Amino acid sequence: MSTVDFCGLTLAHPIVNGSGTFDAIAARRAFGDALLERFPFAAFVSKTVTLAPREGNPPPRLWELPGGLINSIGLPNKGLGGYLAHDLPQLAELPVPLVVNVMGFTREEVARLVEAFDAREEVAALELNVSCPNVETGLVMGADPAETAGLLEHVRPLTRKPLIVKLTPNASDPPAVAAAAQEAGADAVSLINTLKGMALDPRTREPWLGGRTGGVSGAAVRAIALAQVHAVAERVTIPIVGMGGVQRGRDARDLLDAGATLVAVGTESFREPLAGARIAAELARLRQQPERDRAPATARP
Amino acid sequence: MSTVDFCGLTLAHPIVNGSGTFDAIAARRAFGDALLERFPFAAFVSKTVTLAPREGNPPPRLWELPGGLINSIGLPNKGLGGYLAHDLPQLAELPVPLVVNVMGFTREEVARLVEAFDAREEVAALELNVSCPNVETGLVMGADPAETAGLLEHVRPLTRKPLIVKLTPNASDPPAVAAAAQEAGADAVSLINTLKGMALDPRTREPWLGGRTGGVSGAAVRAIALAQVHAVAERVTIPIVGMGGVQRGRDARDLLDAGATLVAVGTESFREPLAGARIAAELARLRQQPERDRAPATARP
Amino acid sequence: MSAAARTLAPPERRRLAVLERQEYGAYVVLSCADLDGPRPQPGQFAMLMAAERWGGGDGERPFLPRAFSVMRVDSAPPTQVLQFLLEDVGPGTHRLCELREDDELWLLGPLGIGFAPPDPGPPARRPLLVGGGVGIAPLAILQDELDADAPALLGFRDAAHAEGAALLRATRVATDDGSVGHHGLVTDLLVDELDRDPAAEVYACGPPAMLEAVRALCAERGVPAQLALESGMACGFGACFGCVVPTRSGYVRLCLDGPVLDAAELESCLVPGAGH
Amino acid sequence: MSAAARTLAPPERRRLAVLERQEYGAYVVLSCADLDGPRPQPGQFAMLMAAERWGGGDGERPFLPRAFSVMRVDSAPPTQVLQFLLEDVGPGTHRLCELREDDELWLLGPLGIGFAPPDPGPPARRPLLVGGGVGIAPLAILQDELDADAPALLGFRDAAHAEGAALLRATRVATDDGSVGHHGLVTDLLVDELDRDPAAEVYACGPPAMLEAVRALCAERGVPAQLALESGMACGFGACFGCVVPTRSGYVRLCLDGPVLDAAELESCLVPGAGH
Ligand SMILES: Cc1cc2nc3c(=O)[nH]c(=O)nc-3n(C[C@H](O)[C@H](O)[C@H](O)COP(=O)(O)OP(=O)(O)OC[C@H]3O[C@@H](n4cnc5c(N)ncnc54)[C@H](O)[C@@H]3O)c2cc1C
Ligand SMILES: Cc1cc2nc3c(=O)[nH]c(=O)nc-3n(C[C@H](O)[C@H](O)[C@H](O)COP(=O)(O)OP(=O)(O)OC[C@H]3O[C@@H](n4cnc5c(N)ncnc54)[C@H](O)[C@@H]3O)c2cc1C
Ligand SMILES: Cc1cc2nc3c(=O)[nH]c(=O)nc-3n(C[C@H](O)[C@H](O)[C@H](O)COP(=O)(O)O)c2cc1C
Ligand SMILES: Cc1cc2nc3c(=O)[nH]c(=O)nc-3n(C[C@H](O)[C@H](O)[C@H](O)COP(=O)(O)O)c2cc1C
Ligand code: FES
Ligand code: FES
Repeated sequence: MSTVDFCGLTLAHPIVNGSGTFDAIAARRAFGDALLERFPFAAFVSKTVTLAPREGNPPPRLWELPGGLINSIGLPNKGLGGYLAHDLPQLAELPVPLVVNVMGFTREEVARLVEAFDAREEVAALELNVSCPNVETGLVMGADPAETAGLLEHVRPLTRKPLIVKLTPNASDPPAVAAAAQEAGADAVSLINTLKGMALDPRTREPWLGGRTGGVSGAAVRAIALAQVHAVAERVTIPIVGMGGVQRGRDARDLLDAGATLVAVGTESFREPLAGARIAAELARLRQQPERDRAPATARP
Repeated sequence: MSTVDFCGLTLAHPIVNGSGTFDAIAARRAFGDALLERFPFAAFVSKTVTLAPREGNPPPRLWELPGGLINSIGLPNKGLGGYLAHDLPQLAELPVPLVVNVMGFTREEVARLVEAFDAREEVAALELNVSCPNVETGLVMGADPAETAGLLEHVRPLTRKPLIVKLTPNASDPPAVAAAAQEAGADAVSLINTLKGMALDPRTREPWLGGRTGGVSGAAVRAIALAQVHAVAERVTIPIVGMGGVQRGRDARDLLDAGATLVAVGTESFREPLAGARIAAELARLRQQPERDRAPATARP
Repeated sequence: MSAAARTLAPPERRRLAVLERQEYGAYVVLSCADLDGPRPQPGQFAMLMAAERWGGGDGERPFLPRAFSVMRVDSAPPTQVLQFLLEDVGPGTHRLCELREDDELWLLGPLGIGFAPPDPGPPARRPLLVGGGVGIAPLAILQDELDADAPALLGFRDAAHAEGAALLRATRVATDDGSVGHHGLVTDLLVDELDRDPAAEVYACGPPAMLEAVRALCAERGVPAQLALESGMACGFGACFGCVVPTRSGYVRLCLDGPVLDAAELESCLVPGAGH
Repeated sequence: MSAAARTLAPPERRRLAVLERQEYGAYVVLSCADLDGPRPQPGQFAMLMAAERWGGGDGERPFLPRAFSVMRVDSAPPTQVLQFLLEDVGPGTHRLCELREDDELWLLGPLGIGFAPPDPGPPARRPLLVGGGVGIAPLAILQDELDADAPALLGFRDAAHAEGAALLRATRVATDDGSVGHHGLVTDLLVDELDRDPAAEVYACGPPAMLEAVRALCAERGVPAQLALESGMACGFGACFGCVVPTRSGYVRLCLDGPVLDAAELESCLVPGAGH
C-alpha cells in the first residue's frame, strides 16, 4: 500500500491506534515478539501521560453498550518520570513511530510534559489530551476555543515536534475549537475522544462505574464521529486523525473521505488485537476496487 | 399502576412518546380505532410545529446504525394554521393529554406559536424545541444558557400552560442550559434530543442523507442520555422528561432513578408500535419486584 | 381509478413461526403462520424482523424492521399462511434468509395501500403485470386475486434470479444476460404487449430504473399504471416520516399513502436512496 | 512459591469450530477444535465470541468478547480440543450456550497467568482444590495436570448446578439447599480438610464471596492459597485497563497479572462489580 505522510512522518498505512486502547508493552507480555512482527498500527499512540503518577479510577471501570462500551479508566499511568524510565525505552523498540499523548491540569503542567518529550528523539510527535478541566479556569480546555488557543500559545513554542490536539466531542462546537487550535499553531487535530455516558448498577441503582460517569466509544459513536470529523475538516486545513467506532475498512474509508489523513482504531482492538492490520488491508482492497462496495447496487436488477 | 403527576397533569403511567417519533393520526389510518383502545402513551407529544408549513428534507432521510438510526426528516409539518385546522381536532380525540412541541427561528416566532396554543384548551402543555439556531444571533438556542434564558423570558409570560424546554445533547454543558431554563420560568425540561450524526453513501461517497447530516437516536445513545439526565437532575428541581434509547422497562427505570419524572420512547416505537405500553408494563413489574433484576446476582453461588 | 385497497393492521406486532423455507434460485420464500391476522390486499406489505438476534450482523446491524411485500396469502381456515419473497442484499435480509422452519419472526401488518382493483371501464382494459427482480413479489398475490390469469412480464438479472418466475403464472421472462427468455429489458416485452393491444392497465413493481421506464412508457401511450415503489423505511406506519417519495402533490410517506402509487401522481420513480 | 505459568497467545484470534456441546445440569460444556493453538496452562483463560451474530441479544448486546477459563485440554495430536464450561447469566453466555456442533467462535488465547505448580517444599503440602459454581472450570484442567488426584471440594447452588461436579474427580460436594452432598458452604468442607491435615496448598476459583471466605480461612491458618479471580474484561490482553482488582501493591490488571493471584497479595477478594 502507498505510504502516508502525516506532519512530516512517513507511515506505512493510515491506520493507527487510539490513545489508551492498546498497551503495546502489555500486549508484548501476552503475545511475545510475534506482536512486533505483526504490529497492527502504522504509528503507536501511547496512553495519556500525566505529570504525577495516577492509579486510575476504582473498579468497576467498564460497562458494555449496544455496539459499544463505557469506560471510566481514569488515566492510570506511571507519571512523567515513570514513563521516561520504564515505558519509553520499551516503546522505542516498536517497529513504528511513537506518538506520546499527554495531559495536564494546568497549562504549566502541559508545558512541562511537552518540554520533557521534546527532548527525547524516541518521540515522533505529541498528542495533547485536552478533554479535562483546567483547574485554574474550571473550563474543559478542549470544549472552549479560547482555552484551547491559550494552551496552544503556551506550549507551541516549546517544541518543534508535531503537536496534535485531541478534541472532545462533548462540546457545542468542535469545529470552532479545531480552528482555534490551528490558529494557535497546532500541527493536527484528532477526534473524537469518548462521549460522556453513564450506567446504573442493576441492583443498587447507584452509578455502576467507580468513576460514576465514563466515556462512550465503539460502533455506537461511529456516525457522531463521522459528523464531527466532516465538520472539522470543513474548518481547518491541518491534517486530521479521525476515530470513533471504526470496525471495518469501509468505516476507515468514510473518515478519510470526510477529510481525515489518518484513522485511529480503539475499541475494535479489544475485540480483535490485530483489528488495525485487518482494517488497513480492507481499506487497501476497497481503494483498489471501489466497485466491491457497489455489490448491493446491482443486487436488484 | 399508580398515576404520575407531571406539572399538574395526572398521567396513568410515566411513559410518553418522543416528539416526532409517533404520528397518532397516521397510526390511526394504519391501525384504525384499535389504536385508541390500546394507546401506548400516557400523554401524546406531537411532532414539532413551526409557524410556516415545511415539507421537510429531501430523501433519503434515514440511515441505520448499530442499535440506532440517523434521521434527517427536517421537521415537515403543516405550519401553525394547518395544524390548528387539521391536526389539532384529531389529536384532541386521543384518550390522553396532548403536549404540543413547537419551534421557531426567532423569539418572536416562538412567541406567536406559544400564544396560539395557549388559547386552545385541547392543549395540556407546550414543549419548546430549542435545538435550532436563532437566526438573529446565529447561536443554537438550546446550546447556550443565555439564549435559552432569553427565549424563556420572552415567551413565559404568554401562557400559564406548562412549558417544557427540550434540550439538545449537542452542547458543552446541558445542565447549565437546564438551570438557565428553570431560572427563566420553565416548568420542566426534556432530554435528550438527537445527537448530530452523519453517513456517507457507500457508492457516491457523498453524504447519504438529503439533509447531509442528521440526528442519532436509539439504543446507541442510551448511556449518553442517562448521563445527561443524571447531570441535569443534579442541577434543577423542575421535573424532567428523560429519553434516549429506551427499549425496555429497565431502561425507563434507569432514567427515572437518575431523576426523571416521565420517560419518553422514540425510536423503539418504530420497531414496535405498542412499545410504550410494553415498557410501561415492564416498568410496573420491575417496581413491584426489583429482585427480578437480581437474577444474575445469584446466577453464581 | 377505483378506490385503493387498505386492510387495517392490528397495532400489535405478531410473533409468527416459519412453516417453510424454500429457495428459488437467488431468492428465498418464507411461509409464516399468521392464524389470526387479517387478510392482506395485493400490494400491501409487512414490517419483519427476526424474533431472535436481530442485530450483530455486518456493521452491527440490523436494528430496525424491514419492509416486505406480501407475496401470497394461503388461507385454509383456521390457518392463514403468508409468504414473503426475500433477496439477501444486506444484514436484514441476510438474517431473514437464514431463518429455518420453526424459527420465529415479528410481523407488523398488513400495511400501506395496495393495488386498486382493475377499472371496470368502459373501456375494458386487460391487466398487465410487470415485475423486476424481487419486485415480482406483490404481483403474485395480485395475479391470484385477479379473475383471469393476467400475463406477467418479468425481468431478471440472470438465470439464478429468473427462477423466481416460477412463482407466477402466464409469464414472459427477460434477462439482462440473455440466459433465460428475452435478452434485454422487461420493458421490451411491455412495448411488445402494448403494441399488440394498447387497451391495458399496468401493475408494476421493481427497481427504480425499471419502474421509471414503465412509467414513462405508459405515460407516453396513455396507459394507466399502478406502481409499487420502494424507499428506506424505519417504521412502516407513518411514525418516522422517513420513507417519503416526491409526487406531484409533494412528498408522501410511502408506507402510508403507498407503496402503490398511481403513475399519474409521479414525475419520476427515481427516488433518491431507494432501490439498491 | 514457584514461578507462575503463562503460555503466550498468538496475537491473532482464531476461528474455531464447535465439535461438541454437552449439558451438565445448569451448565453447558463446549468442545472446540484448536489445532494449531498453543497448549494452555491450568488457570489461563481465553476471550470468546460467537463468529456469527455476536450482538442483537437482550439490550442489543453482547458486543465485546467474554472471558472463560480453559476447563480442559484434550490433546491427541494433530488435534487439540479445548473445553469451556459455560453458565448462561446474560446475553454473551446466552449466545455461546446456544452454539451447536459446527457453529464457530472466535478465540483469543491462552491469556493471563495460571496456577503456579505446587511448591515442592519442604514442607511437602498436598494440593486442595476448592471451587464454587462455574468456578470449578479451571480446577478440572489443574486436576488433570497434577500427578495424583487432588481432592476437589465443590460448592453449588442446587442439584442442577451440582451436576457440574461430574467434571472433576475425587470430589466432595456442598450445596446451598442441601439437595446434594453437604448442606452448607464449601468452606465447611475446607475447614474439615484442613483440620484433618493442615499441610495443604489451596487452589480456589469461584464467586467473590466464596473466594474471600477461602482467603480469610487460609490466611488465618497460614495455608498458602492461589485464587483465580474474576472481573469484567473488555480485551483480555492488557489493552483497556478495565479489569483491575485492588492488591496490596495497588491495582493490577487481572487479565495480565492474573486471573490467578497469590492470596497473600490480596486484602480482599470482593472486587467491586465482579462476580455479580
Ligand atoms: C414497501 C416495500 C416492499 C418491499 N418488498 C420486498 C420484498 O418483497 N422482497 C425483498 O427482498 N425486498 C423487499 N423490499 C426491500 C427490502 O425492504 C430491503 O431490501 C431491505 O430493507 C434491505 O435491508 P438489508 O439490511 O438487507 O440491506 P441494507 O444494508 O439495508 O441495504 C439495502 C440498501 O439500503 C441502503 N443502505 C446501506 N446501508 C444502510 C444503512 N446503514 N442504513 C440505511 N440504508 C442503508 C443501500 O442503498 C443498500 O443498497 C421492500 C421494500 C419496501 C419499502
Ligand atoms: C478470567 C475469567 C474467567 C472466567 N471463566 C468463566 C467460565 O469458565 N465460565 C463461565 O461461565 N464464566 C466465566 N467467567 C465469567 C464470564 O466471563 C461472565 O459470566 C460473562 O462475561 C458474562 O457475560 P454475559 O453477557 O453473559 O452477562 P452480563 O450481562 O455481562 O452479566 C454478567 C454480570 O456483568 C454485570 N453486567 C450487567 N450488564 C452489564 C453491562 N451492560 N456491562 C458490563 N457489565 C454488566 C452484572 O454484574 C452481571 O451480573 C470468567 C470471567 C473471567 C474474568
Ligand atoms: C478503555 C479506553 C481508554 C481510553 N483512554 C484514553 C486515553 O488515555 N487518552 C485519550 O486521549 N483517549 C483515550 N480513549 C479514547 C480513544 O483514544 C478514542 O478516542 C475513543 O475510544 C474513540 O475511538 P473508538 O470508538 O474506536 O474506541 C480511551 C478509550 C477507551 C475505550
Ligand atoms: C425520526 C425522528 C424524528 C424526530 N422528530 C423530532 C421532532 O420533530 N421534534 C423533536 O423535538 N424531537 C424529534 N425527535 C427526537 C426524539 O423526540 C427523541 O428526543 C430522540 O429520538 C431520542 O429518543 P429515542 O432514542 O428513544 O428515539 C425525532 C427523532 C426521530 C428518530
Ligand atoms: S417508514 Fe416511517 S413514516 Fe414511512
Ligand atoms: S481486560 Fe482489558 S486490560 Fe484487562
